[in-house]
Amino acid sequence: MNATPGGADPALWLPEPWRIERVRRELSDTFTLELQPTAGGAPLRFLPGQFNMLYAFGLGEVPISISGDPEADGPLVHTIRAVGPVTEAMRRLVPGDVLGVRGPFGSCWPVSGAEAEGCDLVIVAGGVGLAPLRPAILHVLRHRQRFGQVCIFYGARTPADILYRHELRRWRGQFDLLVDVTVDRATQDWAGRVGVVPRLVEGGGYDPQHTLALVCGPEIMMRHTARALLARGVRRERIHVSMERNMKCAVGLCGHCQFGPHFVCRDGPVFRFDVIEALMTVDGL
Amino acid sequence: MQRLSLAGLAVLLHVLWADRREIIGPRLRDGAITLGILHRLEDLPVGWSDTAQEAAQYRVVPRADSARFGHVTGPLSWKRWLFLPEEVLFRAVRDDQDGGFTLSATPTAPLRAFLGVRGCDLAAIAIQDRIFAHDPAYCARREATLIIAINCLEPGGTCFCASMETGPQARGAFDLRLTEWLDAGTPSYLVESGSAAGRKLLARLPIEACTPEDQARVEQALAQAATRMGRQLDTGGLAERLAARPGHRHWQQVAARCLSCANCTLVCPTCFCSTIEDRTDLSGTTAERVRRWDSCFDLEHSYIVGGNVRADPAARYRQWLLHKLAYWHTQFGTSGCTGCGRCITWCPVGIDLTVEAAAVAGSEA
Amino acid sequence: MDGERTRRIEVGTLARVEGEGALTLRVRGDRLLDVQLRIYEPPRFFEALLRGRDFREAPDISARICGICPIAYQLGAAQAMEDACGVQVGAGLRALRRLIYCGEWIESHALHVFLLHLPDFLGMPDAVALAEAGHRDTVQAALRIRKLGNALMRVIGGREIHPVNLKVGGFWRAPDAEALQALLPDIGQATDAMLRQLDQLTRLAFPDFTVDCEFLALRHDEEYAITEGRLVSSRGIDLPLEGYDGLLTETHVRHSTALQSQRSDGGTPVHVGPLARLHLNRDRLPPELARLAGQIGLEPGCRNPFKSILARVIEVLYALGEARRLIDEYRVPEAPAIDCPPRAGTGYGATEAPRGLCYHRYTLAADGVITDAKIVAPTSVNQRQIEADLHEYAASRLDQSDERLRHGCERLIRSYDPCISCSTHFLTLNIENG
Amino acid sequence: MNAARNTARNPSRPRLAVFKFASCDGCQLSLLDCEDELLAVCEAVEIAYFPEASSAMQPGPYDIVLVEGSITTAHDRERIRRVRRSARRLVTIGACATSGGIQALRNFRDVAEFAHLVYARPEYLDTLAESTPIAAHVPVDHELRGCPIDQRQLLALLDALLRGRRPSIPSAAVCTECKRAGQVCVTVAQGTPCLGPVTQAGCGALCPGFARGCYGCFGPKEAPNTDALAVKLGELGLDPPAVRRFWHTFNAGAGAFRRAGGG
Ligand SMILES: Cc1cc2nc3c(=O)[nH]c(=O)nc-3n(C[C@H](O)[C@H](O)[C@H](O)COP(=O)(O)OP(=O)(O)OC[C@H]3O[C@@H](n4cnc5c(N)ncnc54)[C@H](O)[C@@H]3O)c2cc1C
Ligand code: SF4
Ligand code: SF4
Ligand code: SF4
Repeated sequence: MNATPGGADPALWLPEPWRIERVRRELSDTFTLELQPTAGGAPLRFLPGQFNMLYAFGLGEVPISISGDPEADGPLVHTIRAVGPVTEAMRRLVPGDVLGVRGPFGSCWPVSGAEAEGCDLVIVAGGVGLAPLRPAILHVLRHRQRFGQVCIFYGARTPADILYRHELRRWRGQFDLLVDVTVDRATQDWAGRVGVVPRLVEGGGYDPQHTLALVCGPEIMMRHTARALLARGVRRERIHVSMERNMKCAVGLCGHCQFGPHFVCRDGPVFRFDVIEALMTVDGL
Repeated sequence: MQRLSLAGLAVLLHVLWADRREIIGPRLRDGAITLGILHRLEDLPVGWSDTAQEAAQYRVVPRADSARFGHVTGPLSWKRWLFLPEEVLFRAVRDDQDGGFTLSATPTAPLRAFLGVRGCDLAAIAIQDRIFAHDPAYCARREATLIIAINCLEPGGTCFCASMETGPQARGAFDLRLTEWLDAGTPSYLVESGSAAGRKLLARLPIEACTPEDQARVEQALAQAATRMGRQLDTGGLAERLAARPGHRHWQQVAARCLSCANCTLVCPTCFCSTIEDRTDLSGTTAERVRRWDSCFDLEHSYIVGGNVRADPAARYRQWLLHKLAYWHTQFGTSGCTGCGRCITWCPVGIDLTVEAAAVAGSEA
Repeated sequence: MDGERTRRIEVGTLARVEGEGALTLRVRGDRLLDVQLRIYEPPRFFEALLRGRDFREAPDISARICGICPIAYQLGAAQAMEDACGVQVGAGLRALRRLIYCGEWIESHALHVFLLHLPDFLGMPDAVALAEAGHRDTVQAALRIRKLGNALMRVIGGREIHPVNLKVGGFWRAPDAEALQALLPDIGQATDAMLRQLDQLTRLAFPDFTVDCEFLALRHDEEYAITEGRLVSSRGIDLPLEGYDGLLTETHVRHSTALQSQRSDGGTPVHVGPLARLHLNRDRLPPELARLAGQIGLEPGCRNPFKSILARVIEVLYALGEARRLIDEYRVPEAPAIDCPPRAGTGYGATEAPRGLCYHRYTLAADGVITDAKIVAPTSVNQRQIEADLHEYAASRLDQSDERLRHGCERLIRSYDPCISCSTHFLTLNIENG
Repeated sequence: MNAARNTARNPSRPRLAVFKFASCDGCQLSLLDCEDELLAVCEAVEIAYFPEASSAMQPGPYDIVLVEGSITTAHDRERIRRVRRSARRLVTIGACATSGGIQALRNFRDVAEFAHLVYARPEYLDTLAESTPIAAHVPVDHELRGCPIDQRQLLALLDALLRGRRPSIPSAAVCTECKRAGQVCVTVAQGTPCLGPVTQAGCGALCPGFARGCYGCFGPKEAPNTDALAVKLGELGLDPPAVRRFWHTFNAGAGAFRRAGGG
């Protein structure tokens, strides 16, 4: 009755229905959805690196990063890899189908802040980890003059697993970007690099002292990449990684995504490496 | 401070009932003083005590007097009426025409009064208020709840609220606060209000004046009670020391005894983990989302594609203890433990948070 | 073997019975060679695995003999143990036992009457077909009645299948009076639903078939026997339970697939179940129900096994009435159970399961360890009778087409509501083909 | 005619079959006991093979096969392979099918001796020395625990399979349901031995609700610490044979309980 908490959000749990406009098959198990709100209305404002909770009717809700251009008024874009029942069901969706959307949630890649101004940028992605970085890359391309060197290092399991292949090629063609792609296992038609991504950061003509690094991929890949970046002299607090933990509420009250003292949904998913470095070395945290 | 006779306590209950409030309070059931709806005055556990609690040991015993609140915290905490064990968050109906769906959420918030909230539990409610600050259903229920707190003069065997600075005096967001005072075995109640609603309520009760001596006696009894806690926890630097020792060998030693049964988390009045289940009816046209109490001791709790983060039960115990006593400070600016002692009493194998925390905090490796 | 053709009529999997069984008739010319009710339910050795267990475990373990009538096993075992220990529960606990048993009768009988047996009379494969063929009301009535029966089991026992609340000495916890009273409206509705179905059930066509059998059932001084009584038969038997082992022998005969019960003296079969109960205890029914039995076609002395469906209907109505009475009179007992300290000795227990008399005998060591167990399920007793009936039925209908004869035999088997899973004694033969 | 009946309404309904092995029939009865939902289930799936309920027995393949009972005969060992081949998804239901059931107690004894105790002519028995769960013979897609299974879990599982959702079958302890239900722990408050802390949830913590200890009919939970609980059971006054018997009932064949009981 007294001192009751304020600020209850009546829509906290309610996904809003968004309609699928386009489906793009990216890879055998990965696809991109473009969505518009069924009720019409404004596009979703978000920051690069943030995510939404996507709800498939009656099936479940999953956290998925936003992969579109944060500054374009286009559709809401999500790139999803089908790995389990909910994402599998999403793979079967066709234009016209409806998904529930809650969001956006979480922290962002610090590409628009002062700390990025004038820096070299090293963007490192593994597998579907390129999807959460895409908005950051699009932002950088839009404001290219604000940054120094920009390197994009990308690793996939096999050549067939390379996400956003055409876009990567386009970026690679741009004179002011360094785009380097590697695969774990080559196939016959692959003439590019073979090896793990962390090796790529050893190259590239960026200036470690003035570099901001954004890393997204499997946890072990991020650990190794960070180590390689540190070895080159990139400062701890200028490396950012995006964490994954089980998520149910996305607003810091279900407890699932705790990572040490952090809620990945609220304090993350993007963390400064120095903040979580110690935690990342603990098994089972 | 004023005084309410035993008859006055009855009036209090009747006034609340007249206001159509459901009164949740202590009741004797299944050999324990649990919390439940009070339908009549006699539902209160007259002359029963449960203060002799120990790790994995709880018994109710008759008292020599007719105290109504001569017990401490039992197996249930108030959270089950604010953060429900299971709750439907929304229902959704599929629209036949366009493949979309319509969602609706109708949180219910019955008018209630909590009667007999102790210091530790009052602190726990304050903590959950912060956690669920944006949760509509929680806030609605909280809004509709009147809190009548009670001071503890007889702490229990697993209590350590004094260490956690949450008791034995009930402090914080109460509407009324009672102190049960026994004169020759007959109780009367010293009463204070803590809010406008409390003051209004008080005005409707047959209160009597109380003397400065009465007041002094209560203060003295409370100070006394603080020295009689069954457990204690040295909180100085505790959070830092625990957080710094995720690799301590003691975690494995606890895991050898721990059943990962989750009882500790579920009886804890501040634990807030929940899980979500989305489901449909057999025809697939209506869906609902259910939230229910979950626990970090559950393997599924840490599931992500490719594996469970905390597969090892030792990691789960560590998560519980570190969250409670260390990470909580970072997350919510307070300890997650209020010293109510429930997790100690209700752990079937008697694992004692105060002992385990001290073991980890007390040595380096 | 040579010359004349052998006609084989087979039912590979008996449907709408509990458990797995099959039927074979062999006919040569106008001679019925044999009838075999084959049971391929694998043996589960309950009596053996009860040995060495504590006597207090028997109710829960023996319940697992059958998911359809667990009370018959839980209660039979509990009573046998109390007998062995020389204690007796008081009237309140006894009434509560009778009440939960009413629940089992209601759900089991309603299952059989409507969902398993009735489709036979209407030429349907199952209840879903009934519902679709315009009998949705009937199916819904069945579900409503079963639901009430199951609710009784759930409120008292915790769940309808293998309830957790029964134990040697009584119950773990006595149900609240309010929880039971809350069922009264449902009892009323279930009763109405049952009564509304009477018309249709009375109009069913029953084959003209009567067997001169010996009915065996429990009989109680005051009540229609459910949880206890003496052994009585239509041929003059009247014995205490201890007389069971002398009365019936179980033999392991070559042509049969099961241990068969038969009279120790004459080797003749006996018939247990609702028809037997009604035959022997008609005078213990409330007069209006006894009258109703006659009105719906169950004249006293009825020996037509096909009419067992009507006997079940009467028993459902009886159990509904009993349930109401018992709930009205219910007072929460002082203690949910009596003490039952073990002692060396043998104890007997028998109850009337929905399918008929179910007998238990246990021997205990002084510390309560079970040293010997014998459990006889009603279907095991009836098996001999069923084969005899089949023989008589088929022998006089050999002129019928295979299909018709097969169907008739199946119906006849189903009229016993055989519960093959209750097959502590049933076993699998290595079936010779050819 | 029956086939026509079943397919006329909705030819695309998934086909459900129910097979029985050594068991008491209770688990499949759970389906018939869903009085309120039974007709809806029949709308949602085509019941293609369910001898306990219907004489219309249609051949496979089936989309969902529920298997009750354990494997105890050579004949059944073959039959379960055929059943598996006919099943797109195979779900084992109940303690018999998931761990061998009460009849797995034979696994610790001499079956020949058992047979002699019960049968006059044991040479006619076709029986294996052990009662084994279905998963010991063929791959299983999902399992529902319990002796018997819980109806709500069964319906939720069917619903999940029909929708393509991950069935939500908890792996946590019975204690979690006991606490959610607001029941009082029988071990702590009454000193009653209870297997709840190591038994998989699903029943709704039935037994503690009736003031008795859980006897483990849902089998071991994930990572069951049976050693630690055994110590507790001893403290509560159970002597070693009683502790062994406690582990060895309806899920005596399940690894953790088997070992805990010394089997
Ligand atoms: C912040 C964040 C951003 C993500 N962005 C993307 C993305 O852009 N594209 C993409 O393909 N995937 C992304 N993922 C991973 C994606 O959430 C999981 O692959 C997805 O939840 C799997 O769900 P499922 O039901 O199909 O699989 P299941 O294996 O059935 O998972 C069951 C449930 O567990 C939870 N869960 C399982 N894995 C994860 C996980 N990795 N993270 C969080 N919860 C999980 C979910 O609640 C899920 O419904 C992201 C995860 C996080 C935490
Ligand atoms: S951690 Fe234990 S003592 Fe602390 S508030 Fe929770 S249950 Fe009470
Ligand atoms: S600490 Fe105790 S209550 Fe908590 S999970 Fe372990 S055994 Fe269970
Ligand atoms: S509490 Fe245990 S024994 Fe009782 S029903 Fe549940 S799982 Fe089975």
